[in-house]
Amino acid sequence: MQGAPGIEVSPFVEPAPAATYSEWRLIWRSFRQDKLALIGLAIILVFILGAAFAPLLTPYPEQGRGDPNILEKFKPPSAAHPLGTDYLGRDVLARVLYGGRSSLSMGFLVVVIAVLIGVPLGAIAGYLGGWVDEIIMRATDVFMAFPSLLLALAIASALGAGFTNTMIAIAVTWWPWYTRLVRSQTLSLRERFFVEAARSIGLPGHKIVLTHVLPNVMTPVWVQATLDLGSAILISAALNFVGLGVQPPAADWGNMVSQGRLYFIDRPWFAGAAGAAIFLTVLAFNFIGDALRDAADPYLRRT
Amino acid sequence: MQRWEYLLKRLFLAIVVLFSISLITFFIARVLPSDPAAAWVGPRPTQEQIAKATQTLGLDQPLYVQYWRYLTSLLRGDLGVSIKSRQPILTELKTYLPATLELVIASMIIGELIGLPLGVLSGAWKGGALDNFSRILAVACVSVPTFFLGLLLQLVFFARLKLLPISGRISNEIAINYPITPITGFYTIDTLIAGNWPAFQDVLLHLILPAITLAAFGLGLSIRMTRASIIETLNEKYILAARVAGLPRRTILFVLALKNAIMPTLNVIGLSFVYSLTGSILVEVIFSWPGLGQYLTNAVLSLDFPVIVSVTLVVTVFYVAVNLALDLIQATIDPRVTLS
Amino acid sequence: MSDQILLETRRLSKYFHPRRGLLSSKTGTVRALEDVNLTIYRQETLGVVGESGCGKTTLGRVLLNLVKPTSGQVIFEGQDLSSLERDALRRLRREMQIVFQNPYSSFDPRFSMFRSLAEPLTTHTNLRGAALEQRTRQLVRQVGMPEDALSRYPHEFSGGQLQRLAIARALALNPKFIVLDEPTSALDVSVQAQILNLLRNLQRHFKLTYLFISHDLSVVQYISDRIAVMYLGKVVELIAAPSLVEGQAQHPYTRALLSAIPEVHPEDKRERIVMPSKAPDAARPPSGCSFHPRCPFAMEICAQVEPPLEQISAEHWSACHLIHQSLQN
Amino acid sequence: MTELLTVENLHVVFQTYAGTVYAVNGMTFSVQPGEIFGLVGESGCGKSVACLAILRILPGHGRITAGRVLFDGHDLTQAKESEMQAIRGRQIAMIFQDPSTSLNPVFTVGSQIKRIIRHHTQASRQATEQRALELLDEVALPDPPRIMQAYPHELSGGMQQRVMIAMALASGARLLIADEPTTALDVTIQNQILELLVELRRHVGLSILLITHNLGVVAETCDRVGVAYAGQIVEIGPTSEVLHTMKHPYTQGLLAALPSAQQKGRDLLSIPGSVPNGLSVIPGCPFHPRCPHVMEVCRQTPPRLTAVNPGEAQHQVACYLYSPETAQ
Repeated sequence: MQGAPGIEVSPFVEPAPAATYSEWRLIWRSFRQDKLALIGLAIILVFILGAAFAPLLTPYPEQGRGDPNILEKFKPPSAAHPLGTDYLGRDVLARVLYGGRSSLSMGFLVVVIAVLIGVPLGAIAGYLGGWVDEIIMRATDVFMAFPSLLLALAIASALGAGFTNTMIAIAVTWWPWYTRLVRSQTLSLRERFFVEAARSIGLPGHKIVLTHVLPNVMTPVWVQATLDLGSAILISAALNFVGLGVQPPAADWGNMVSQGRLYFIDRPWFAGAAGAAIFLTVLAFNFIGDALRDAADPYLRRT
Repeated sequence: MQRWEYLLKRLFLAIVVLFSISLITFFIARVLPSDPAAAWVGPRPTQEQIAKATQTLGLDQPLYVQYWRYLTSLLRGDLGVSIKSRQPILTELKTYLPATLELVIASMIIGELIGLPLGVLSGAWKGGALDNFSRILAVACVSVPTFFLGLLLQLVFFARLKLLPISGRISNEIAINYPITPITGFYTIDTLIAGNWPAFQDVLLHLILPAITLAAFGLGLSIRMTRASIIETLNEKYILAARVAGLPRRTILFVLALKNAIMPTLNVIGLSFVYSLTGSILVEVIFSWPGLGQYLTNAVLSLDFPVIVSVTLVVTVFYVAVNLALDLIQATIDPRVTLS
Repeated sequence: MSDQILLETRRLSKYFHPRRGLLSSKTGTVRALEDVNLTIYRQETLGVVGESGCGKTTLGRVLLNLVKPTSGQVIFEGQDLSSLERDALRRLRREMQIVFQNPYSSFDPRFSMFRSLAEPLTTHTNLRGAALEQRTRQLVRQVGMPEDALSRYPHEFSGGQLQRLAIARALALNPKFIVLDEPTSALDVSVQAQILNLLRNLQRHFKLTYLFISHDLSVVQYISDRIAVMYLGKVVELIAAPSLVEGQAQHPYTRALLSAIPEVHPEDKRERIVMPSKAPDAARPPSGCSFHPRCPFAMEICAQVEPPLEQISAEHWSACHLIHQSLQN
Repeated sequence: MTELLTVENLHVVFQTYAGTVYAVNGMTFSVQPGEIFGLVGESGCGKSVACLAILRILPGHGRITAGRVLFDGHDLTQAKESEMQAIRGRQIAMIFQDPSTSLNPVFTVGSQIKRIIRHHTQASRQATEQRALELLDEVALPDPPRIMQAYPHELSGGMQQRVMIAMALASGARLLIADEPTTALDVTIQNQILELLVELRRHVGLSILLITHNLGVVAETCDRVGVAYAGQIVEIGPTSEVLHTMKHPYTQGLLAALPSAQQKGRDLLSIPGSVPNGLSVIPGCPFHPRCPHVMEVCRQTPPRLTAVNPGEAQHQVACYLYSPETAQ
């Protein structure tokens, strides 16, 4: 027998399996086959860019922010006002672009907060198990026992109307879903031997969760988050519709529908434009999320 | 585990959840607001009102004493008094609840009656024409804001086609000429019992638009989830085994697969129920439907805090009860449930 | 003699209580291990064999302290693991490693092989940079893999290759003792032979001690020096491999297992011992000898008195009332 | 002798994320009435896929690209779906590796068996009940009336597999395809299931196509055996001949790799490398990259199955070491 590095081993000739792409590249390859998803992506991009560059895109930025222009009120769509004007004479296109700032950012922030709270809790519950798991899961039970719109409505009215309070209220009802998702993923991950291997070499628990557990549970979280962006926008629009959320004169798609609904039968354009904006955005997120889920399916099943 | 043991366990868990719900509503009512007494009194409170509220709510007491008083009064069925109407909330709820339930149940019937079969067929013939149609229908249904859909339907069926009434539960002239004697509080049933045909017809016409509006989300949800669970079940090894045994396709689909797929379907019904219940808040505003939703949104606008908290509590209790019932139904269908 | 002993267990037991949450009825405890006394000598391979649910996997986990025993002791080189402080225990982890059954799930799919192999080294040593790279290259060479394997990811390897790399990871810290938990049961026969050969070579070269867990008696017979046969959480027979081959097994369960191996050469066939197929339930072990309901030779006493593990010869222990029967006759 | 089932030059491919997988590449074998034919090979050799192809139950992304499957002289690859419907169960039944997932969890064992009996025989309720009890008795399950009431999860793995076999018999099939029927079971249970299969062959006259990776199982149960590698049969013949006077280097390698007490203390002879993944078609003999006796011709043209001894057609091997052209 030779020295340590050269110990005798059986001859070994084996080609590596052919395709070696990263997970996200494979997901993208399948995702881009989906026409609806690409349309969805385009819609979202248009709304995001529209909201971001609203002051440059509309000649009436001050109306978008809420300044009334009473003399021009109830003008139907025309060249000067492509989507017409509302009951205070403001340009509806400007309102929709500015309203997108509130609606899109609230939906986005709600999901971000929910992920930031829900994911760590789920990983901890799943990895530690025992009474920690029990407490966290019972907490999710209780929050999930409430219909989320209702709980968000109650909390938002307790905190007082406003963008931040409404956003917090929705996020509070939302995190348990991520906790549940991540916990179940973590549990199935624990069955896999590499986590046990990490334990067997004495890697401390927090390191195992950070390096081995969390990175491996995030794919389904991203898929869920995409689908949830739509739902979060829908629910925030609903709260804005009943008068919580951003307060007039600031614009939000939800409160625009609310303000326009009394005139809807005769002058449908301004509630209609805002309603259509919500519908298209949520539809787009659903298209994207569905395609992402289908594309990621082999990877979701693998764990 | 024995079945009764499972039942007991579920009941126990439900009670724990109800208890925790009361904790959270207490938290929302008394801890979250910066000035709970002011919140409890409503907009533009006077000094005197606040002082009175502080006393009746016991806000000067430690929190656990406050909670105990809150809990005991809840258990006595005392939900407090509405600021706006100065009526006991429980009494008011009794008049609003049947209207909401009638709407919710009607919408569930529409949604599930269409959604479940469509989901099954769409899953069984994945990729077919019907599947493509129902998938688009489903995603449209879950994407459209309920309040916007309501407005669109009013525009089409009331303003343009002049087929259906725009709002309310009943027309004024019918209500006057053919008065309804409330028995169940469900106008459709009450008119049927009384044989009050003109009123029945009118009530039914009023119900159609709001019920369809409310049904949309649950319909989309049912199609998607039923489809997914059928597809998953059809991929199971025992379905392959049944095919290999030569069993006909309809038996495999409608007997073997469906009984397995029924569990997720029951969950769908539970979820649809809660979405209808909360969706009714918006639909009732659009259609001026005198139910819980309108009661609640008016309370939000007038800062009638006791009402907001009470409605939240009552609806949630309802939801917990429905889920408990569904759980028990599942336990009787699937022999494995009681084991896990 | 005692310095020959690497590891010992004393009355090691592990009970699992299937969690039922609140308001549960006590429906029995699963006795995965019960009163297990084993001695493992330096540089030997102790085979552990038994059917699913017999507790063999739990034994491996308890020895490595990955699962805490309910009672009893694991003594590694004279140190009782349960008495050790956390830090001492972590240091001891360097000495004992494990290779798992399923090579495909043994590696984090997001880690390159280099990261996976470096993990034990960075956790326990100060090796960094070039020295670390040097060491990982040495490790992959030792298990017969090319060095460029280090830059690749788990999904780029076959099962056999992954199992080689898992062995490399287990070797990283120069352990004395390796638990091999069904290391070849997920592999094809032709690849299994490669892995078994590799394990034998490494053992000789690094003076390793193995606990080889398997449900496949023919593999265990081939690789082990001594074999422990487990049934429902207990060791029912402990026998030197050559004696087993010569047909000296005493316990009816061991003999049933032996006779159940499907043989390629029918002339090697032993007379088959037929057992009733009634599956044992680990949560409700039978009275007396837990094997008696399935034992073709069961006597009255078997249902009442549990037979102790008794020494028959120097390296042969068996827990069966028949021992006395045959000695008397 | 007329064959019950003949598989001729069968090709099956799958479309997957990673590309086209060539799972079965010209597999040829036959099963005679009343025999147990073993199809043995390592993972990925196409043995299971071939069986799914016989019954035309390949998953959606797999299809038969060439070859014939003759059952009683009818080509099943050309049969209409409705004709296949009549063949599945009534003529050919199949049991799978993992019995716990092959039984429907929400129906009792009795209702599952009775449904199959009723569908295939249109018997009266009472006769069906009677037949179900007989079948459970026939597969040596204790206390059939109690088993009838049980749900699958209440039975052990061995009992579940017996139920699966009873269900296969319920439809009156002549050929049973058993895909690794004992792999998920413990050794002691494995034996009992194998003995049951042998017993059924003797009593009922059932023909069995037994798929396994375990040469020991083949030796103890099969009359004839085909050794599959990379989607082809490399050696076929009566079991004792194939296992004792094996000719193909792969068969030889497989047998040498088996650990046994006799090999103790010596290294096992192992086949280098691992089984191909099917993502590409290996030119020439599929075994040539791993073969110790590889010749130039092996890399070029695939060898055909030819009789080992001229005049004795039973034992055939696909290897140039034995073909007349290269023998000189």
